[in-house]
Amino acid sequence: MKNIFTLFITFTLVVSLVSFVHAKRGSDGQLNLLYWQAPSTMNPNLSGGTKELEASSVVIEPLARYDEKGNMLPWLAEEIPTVENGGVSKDLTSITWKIKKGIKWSDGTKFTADDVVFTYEYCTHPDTGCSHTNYYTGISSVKALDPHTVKIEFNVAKPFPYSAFVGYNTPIIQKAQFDGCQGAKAQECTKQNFYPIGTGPFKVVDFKPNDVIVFEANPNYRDPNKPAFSKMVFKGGGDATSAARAVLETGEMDYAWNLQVEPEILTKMEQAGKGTVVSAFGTAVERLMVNFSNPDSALGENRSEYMGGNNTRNAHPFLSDYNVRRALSLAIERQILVDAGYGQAGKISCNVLPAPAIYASTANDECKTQNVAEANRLLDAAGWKKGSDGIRQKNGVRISILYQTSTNSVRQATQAFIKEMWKQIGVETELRNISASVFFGSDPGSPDTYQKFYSDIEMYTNTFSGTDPEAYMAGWTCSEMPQKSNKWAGNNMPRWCNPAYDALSVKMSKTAALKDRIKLAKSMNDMLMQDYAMIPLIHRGDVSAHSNTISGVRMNSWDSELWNIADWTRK
Amino acid sequence: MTDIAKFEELSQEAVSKHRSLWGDVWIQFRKHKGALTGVFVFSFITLAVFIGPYIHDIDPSAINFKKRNLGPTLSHPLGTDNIGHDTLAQMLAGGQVSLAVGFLAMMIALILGTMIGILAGFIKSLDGPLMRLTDLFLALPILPLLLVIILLFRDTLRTLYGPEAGIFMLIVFVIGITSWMHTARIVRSDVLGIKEREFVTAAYSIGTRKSRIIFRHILPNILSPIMVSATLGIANAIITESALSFLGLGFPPDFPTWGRLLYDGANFIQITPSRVIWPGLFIALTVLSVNYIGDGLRDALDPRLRGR
Amino acid sequence: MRRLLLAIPTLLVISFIIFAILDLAPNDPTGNLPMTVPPEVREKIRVSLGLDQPMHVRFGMWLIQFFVNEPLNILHEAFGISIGDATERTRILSWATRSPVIDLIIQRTPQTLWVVGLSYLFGILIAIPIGIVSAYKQYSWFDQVGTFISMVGFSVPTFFTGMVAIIIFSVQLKWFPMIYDTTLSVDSWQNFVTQVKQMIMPVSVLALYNASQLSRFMRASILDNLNLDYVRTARAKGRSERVVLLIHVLRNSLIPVVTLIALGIPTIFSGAIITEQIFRVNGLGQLLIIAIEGADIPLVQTLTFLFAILIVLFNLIADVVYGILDPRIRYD
Amino acid sequence: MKKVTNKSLLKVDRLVKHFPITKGIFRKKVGSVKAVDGISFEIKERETLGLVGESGCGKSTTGRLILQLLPATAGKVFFKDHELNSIGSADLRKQRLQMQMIFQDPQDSLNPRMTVGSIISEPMIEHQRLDRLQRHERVEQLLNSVGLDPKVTNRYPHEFSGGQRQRIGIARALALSPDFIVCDEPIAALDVSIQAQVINLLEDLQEEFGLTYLFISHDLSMIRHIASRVAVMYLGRIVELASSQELYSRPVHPYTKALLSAVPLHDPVLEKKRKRIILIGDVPSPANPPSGCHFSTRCPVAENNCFKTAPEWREISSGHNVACHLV
Amino acid sequence: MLSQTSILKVENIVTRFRTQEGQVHAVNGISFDLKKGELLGVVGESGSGKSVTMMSLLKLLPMPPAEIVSGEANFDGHDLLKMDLEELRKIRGGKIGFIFQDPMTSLNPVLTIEYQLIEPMREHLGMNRSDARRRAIELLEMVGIPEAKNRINDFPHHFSGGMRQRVMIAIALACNPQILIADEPTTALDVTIQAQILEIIKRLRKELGMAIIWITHDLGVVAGMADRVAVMYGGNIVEEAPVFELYSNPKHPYTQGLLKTLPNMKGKRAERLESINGQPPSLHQKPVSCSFAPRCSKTMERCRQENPALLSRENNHKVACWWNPN
Repeated sequence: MKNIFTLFITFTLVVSLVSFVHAKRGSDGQLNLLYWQAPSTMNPNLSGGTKELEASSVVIEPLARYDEKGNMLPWLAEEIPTVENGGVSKDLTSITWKIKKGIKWSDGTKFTADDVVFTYEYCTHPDTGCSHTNYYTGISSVKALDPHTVKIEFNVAKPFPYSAFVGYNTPIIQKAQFDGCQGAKAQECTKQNFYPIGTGPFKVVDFKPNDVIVFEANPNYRDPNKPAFSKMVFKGGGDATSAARAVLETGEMDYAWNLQVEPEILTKMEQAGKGTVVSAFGTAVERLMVNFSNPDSALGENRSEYMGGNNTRNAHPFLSDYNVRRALSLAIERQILVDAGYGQAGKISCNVLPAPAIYASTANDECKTQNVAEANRLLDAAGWKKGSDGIRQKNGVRISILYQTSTNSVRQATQAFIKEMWKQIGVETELRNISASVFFGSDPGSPDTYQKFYSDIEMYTNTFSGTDPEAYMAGWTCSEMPQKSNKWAGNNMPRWCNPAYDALSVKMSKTAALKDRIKLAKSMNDMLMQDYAMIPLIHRGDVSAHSNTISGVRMNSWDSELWNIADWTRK
Repeated sequence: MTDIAKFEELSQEAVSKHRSLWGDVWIQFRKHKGALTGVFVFSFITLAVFIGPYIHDIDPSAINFKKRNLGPTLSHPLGTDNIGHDTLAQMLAGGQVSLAVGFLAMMIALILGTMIGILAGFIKSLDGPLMRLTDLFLALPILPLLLVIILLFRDTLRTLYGPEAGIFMLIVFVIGITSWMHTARIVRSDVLGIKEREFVTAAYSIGTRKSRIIFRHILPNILSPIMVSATLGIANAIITESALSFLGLGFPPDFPTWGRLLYDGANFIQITPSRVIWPGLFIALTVLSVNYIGDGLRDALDPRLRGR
Repeated sequence: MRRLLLAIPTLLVISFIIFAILDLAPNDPTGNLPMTVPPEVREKIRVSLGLDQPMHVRFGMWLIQFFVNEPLNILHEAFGISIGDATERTRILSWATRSPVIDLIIQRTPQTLWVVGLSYLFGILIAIPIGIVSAYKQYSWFDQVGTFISMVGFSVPTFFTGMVAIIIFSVQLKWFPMIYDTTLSVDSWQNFVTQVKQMIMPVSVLALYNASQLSRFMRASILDNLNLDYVRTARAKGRSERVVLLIHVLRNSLIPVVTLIALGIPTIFSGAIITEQIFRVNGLGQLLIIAIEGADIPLVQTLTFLFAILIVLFNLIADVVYGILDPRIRYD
Repeated sequence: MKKVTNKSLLKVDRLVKHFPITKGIFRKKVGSVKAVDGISFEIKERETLGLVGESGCGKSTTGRLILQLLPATAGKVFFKDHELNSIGSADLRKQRLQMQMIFQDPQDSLNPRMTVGSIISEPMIEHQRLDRLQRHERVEQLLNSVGLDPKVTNRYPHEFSGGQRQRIGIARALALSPDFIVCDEPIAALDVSIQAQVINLLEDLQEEFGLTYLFISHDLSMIRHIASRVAVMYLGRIVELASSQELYSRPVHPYTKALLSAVPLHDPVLEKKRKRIILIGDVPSPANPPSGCHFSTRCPVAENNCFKTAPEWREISSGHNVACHLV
Repeated sequence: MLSQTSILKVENIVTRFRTQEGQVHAVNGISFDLKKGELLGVVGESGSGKSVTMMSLLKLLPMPPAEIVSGEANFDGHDLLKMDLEELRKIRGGKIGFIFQDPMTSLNPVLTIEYQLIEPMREHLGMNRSDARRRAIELLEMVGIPEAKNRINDFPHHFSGGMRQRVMIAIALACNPQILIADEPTTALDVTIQAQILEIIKRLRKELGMAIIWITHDLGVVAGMADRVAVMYGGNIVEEAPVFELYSNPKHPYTQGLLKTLPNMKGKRAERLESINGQPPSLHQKPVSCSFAPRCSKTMERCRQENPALLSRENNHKVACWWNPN
């Protein structure tokens, strides 16, 4: 684990450098941010949407953050607790955070361990409706040992104990302000939800839900010279393209977030010379899920149901053949997909776990280059022969794929390209798109959810928050298979079941050493990839743009993009 | 009758000798240059859209990654889009859908509106309830409900009839069901007027059945406002469909309509302007020509301008 | 009176229809949460929003909140008159923002009124003279051009004109900002100029659209009157053409037009959803569309119902206006 | 000469038609327009009864009430031996075969969207089972008898002049060979030079087919010419009824007198000599008719009693009935 | 009583309506003169061109489609037809008053009676509002509207048809015009009301002494009113004579036929009405022949080839007919 944290020095260096250049708080005037999806509240606990998390991150802060490389940095804490420095107990059942001295809330009162405890109580109160309770799972208690020490105890050993109060999902709110807003009352504390008092570089002056937020520099911010801007306007509304235009072409805005725009448009806009497109890669991978169960509608209730053992009773007619799965992957030219739909915001990926870099495997790079000949050879060898219509078949089974995804123009383009590519190896594809709210809606009554998986192939992006892949990788264990009995809750969409993989997962949950965890995660990834349980396509990044007059932007995919806004300056 | 009215009538007589009434309307209609141009443009667009694909036979859904964002070339007269669709082929395919949406939605609105208008105007006891219903529909905020209805039924219909037919039916239905009210009102007031005309009393006096009175005497005489409503209905439906596409609630992205193409192309206005110009131009031209046709029809059917 | 009383059941039916449709819709307030939020958490959020109650209970609650609690609150806040305990009253809360829906609406109203209202006003101011002149000079070049422009005005979707306007005036010419600043308060000349500048594009795009419809109607209305007998009487009295047109004809022609204008006023409040979206004038229209996208049912419900009230109300007002303008009609 | 028999064809008994005026939230009835206020008369076979009166006096309503085109508020209409108010709609349809109507406005009474042929054959389609050819023959025959070229069947009404259109209307009324025709101001909309043509046609047809007419008109001179008996209406009531000759030479009711004196004569010599009775004021609204005698407010000779009680309907000499206190 | 100086002399007015398919020859060269204080009756059926002629004088026709092709109209030493609109406005309502046929539509429904009545006075006499109002009340009393003071603020719809026509007369007479043109002013009214209006006009004529052109289709109406009568047919004056002469000795076959078709109010009932056969003329052909020829019982070859001019015969009797029994 040491390895991650060796970069602390770099961080401090950067911070001091920046503060050297600009010596005065508020000397750079106004900063204009454009989030085309406007925040609806400033209390991330009650929303959980990325836009709200981003907006609130400039006001309320966690104990530790991730930097743009995925390294953990102590933020309100003195240091990152580890087993080595005694912050984490040997049995991995507790963690003790030391809070920096002298941190003040923007109202001038002192930030104490009680606030941290309160934050925990607030979010875990069953009636609050907090969106981030999952970051507190496994915690049995949070205690303030003294005003600057917080101890978190877990029910079971937690090899990776850094989920609560780390990253922008679980920032700390002021007890004095939110007292009385726990539980059912949380809904009605509009003033608190819109104007939270924080420790961050800015404080909220005016909040108009779904429209605009006006911030001012926090007078009690711990670094007297920061932030460089006295005022910040956080504007919402519109669409991504025009947001990009406002930064890159007209220069009206300094920063625009989440520019899911066709790459050539961004390139063209960037030529105007007013701004720069920046991107950062987290763990998001656009991938094809392969259905190992038979989705034939004739099966009625048993459609896409895993039926025990090797699933031979309900195996997919052709996707259960390894050669077919591999051929499908080989036939895809991923670079085209990147160029057409993602540009800067995409990279070819052959792994479901491409990041943080330390976890990225290189064992599956076969997929980086398209190899139609090899794919055809594989299929021929496996006995899938082209019929008169050019579609391969064996024993009366045609390779005809129903390929579903959510409705989204880039996804539909990707679908179209892949359909063309598969045509070259004699595979017929029917495309289907389902509106995102239904597809991802998890409604057990709907046949179109991604969990029901009533198709042969489905495509979406999955990701995990933070930097630790343990829970993410555990999603493909046998018990995670969505099926009738668990009302289709579960992450193992392919219905891929491998006891060896399950064993690795259990092992990882008991391993604390980073080196070993990396090894385990990589081999789990390779296991999935080499059996083609899913076919990774693109490692997706976040794209934003900032004005060329702004410096200090360090695009971050592991935490808020505005994580270091205190360091932003105008040239 | 004043003298002048008499002259106007006389002047009409010469025109209309030995011609049927619609022939007469046509004569009048021909005078309206805008309307005539409208008919020409509209027929041209309709023909182009339905015959065009046989001449320009590129599959609109075919993609060619190597030929993306092209300007006009010989094989792609309107260029290609960012994933290599042929813009002309998409325009033609999209036009078929847009026109079909416009036409069918108009038909629904028209049939509904005419039916309700006739019933309300003709049967006194139904007048109150039906007009309240019309008021109610007028008072319902249409766009929000439209959005909600689409969200609501999109997936049911999609599973029943497939993604394209399902959403097509839904959009046609939704536009139709939310735009019949004006037709109903106009038809009702016309029916109320016609009902008092002596030829209807005459029909009663010879013992004509009510259903025949409606179909033989009333319906043919309210055709003119219905025709005008029809043209406006087509225009309205095409615009509404494009607005729905703009709000992301129209057809799925891989299903071209002019509205959808315009919406998708909008972002590319500076790279491939043809993706914006053509759909925009064709929506505008269609709506414009249809509106002009409506205008011409209104003039041609205006009882003040021609003898009845 | 009769119509006023009839409006009440109409509104109740409308409110129920709106409620029922929204309830049937597969709206999930947690649908927009990131996929990392697990289902149990989603369920908890739903419960905390009261979604576990049966529909009729929620409808009843909403009715009480809308018709009793909110008006009392407004009374309390605006005039300091309190009836009952203001803190005990439950208010209609938006799911996405957890703030009272009415507050959101009040907050959004000014910019909508300014932009959409002004465009409506300008639309009227442009349309009436154009309508008059093109009717008076029917089939003249002015009429032909006017007809063509107004046809183009409502044949071209506003999202298209809006976008083209941005490309030309913001990106190329850099005359006007493409982002509407709702926080700008007009307290100095300079701010006033800024305000005017940022309003020009949305207002003119909408005004063009409004004007084109209205001018067609105005023209038709003038034409309806132009050849009537009383106009000939006025001419026979020796009145000048200007007087004939502006006093005799216009007075009569304006009756249906003013009624139409009154009927159109609710559309000011419902905002121009598309135009607001394009220019980021985050008004009521944008509020509605965001609420729909975010499945913020209470907000959608309240907004649509408010629009319905306005529509019904202005229908009544239009009747009254008609009665005032036209001496032939008197209501008891 | 007309062969008027003494057999009664149609009898109207205290016929009343009130159109309700409603007001308020629940459409409460607050009053009524008393269009026809209790009139009785009979029409004999093959005669022409003239019904005269000024606009709004209820004469057209009377015509429509007789043909059951409007439901009567009270009173009865007997046609031959049938009481028309109470028979079912199927029977009524049968009776319609024998009762027809000619309308005032030759332009308005013909459906502009139908050809002359289909207009005239419509009653046949409704009531008779004739095939196309038979119908066509009958249409041509009818056109012939009203003096139109039988070849015009495919033309539309607007291609004809007013007089010709009225002939088409007459042909339609004749299509089912009725016994009784209500002529509702059939010449009011026609040019002077055409009026005589139509009147002559109507007289010829009466002769030829043995028709009975109720001739409604405000044209006193034309009524004098065509009617054998004349009823004068004022504000929903018949004030005087007598044979044409009697009425025009010896009018009794003050209103009849005033009405007759108001008609300008097309002879300047007579016109210059003659003294007119000029009535004062307008006809009162039928929604609010004066109490007592309806004519009392304008009557130059009204007495106290006239304002209080409605005069009785009396026969002052054989076939001459009048409703006036002062006779 | 009648002076012999003419106040209006009209020469050869030709008015056409330009329609899509050719022209309608509405008025084909009409000439007449009007003496001071005289009442000229103009009789004709609809489409005979009587209204169009009078409206052509003051250009009150919708132009287009109407078009005054030629003609002269001398009034007060000026040619009305050569005046521009500004000059003409001073005549309209000031020196020449107009009454129209339909009192229900001829008044502006949304303006008060007062406003509509004082308009011409303010326009032509430059009166202030209160003077004009006073005069307006006088005028209303003059035309026999009871309680004029109260009713002046009413709107037209408060008035019955007869009352509205009285208002129209008051408007036309507001500026003491030299000529009053009454275009079928009693056609839309009931006979008893018509009788009232006729009495008023007779009285006012005596009091005010203006010349009147009375357009009507009713031969009866002018018989008792007019000094001279002109009969129009197909856009021409076919006969013109002093009233007694015309009725007792009609010379044109049309006038003769017309008088015969009318049923009598007095005397014996005619067994059968005489009628003029045929239909009214179509006005689409150029008036190169006599337009009555197709219906005329006296038609000669010449009638179909030449349109006869209006020529004087004995007793101030003018006739446009080739047939001359003398």
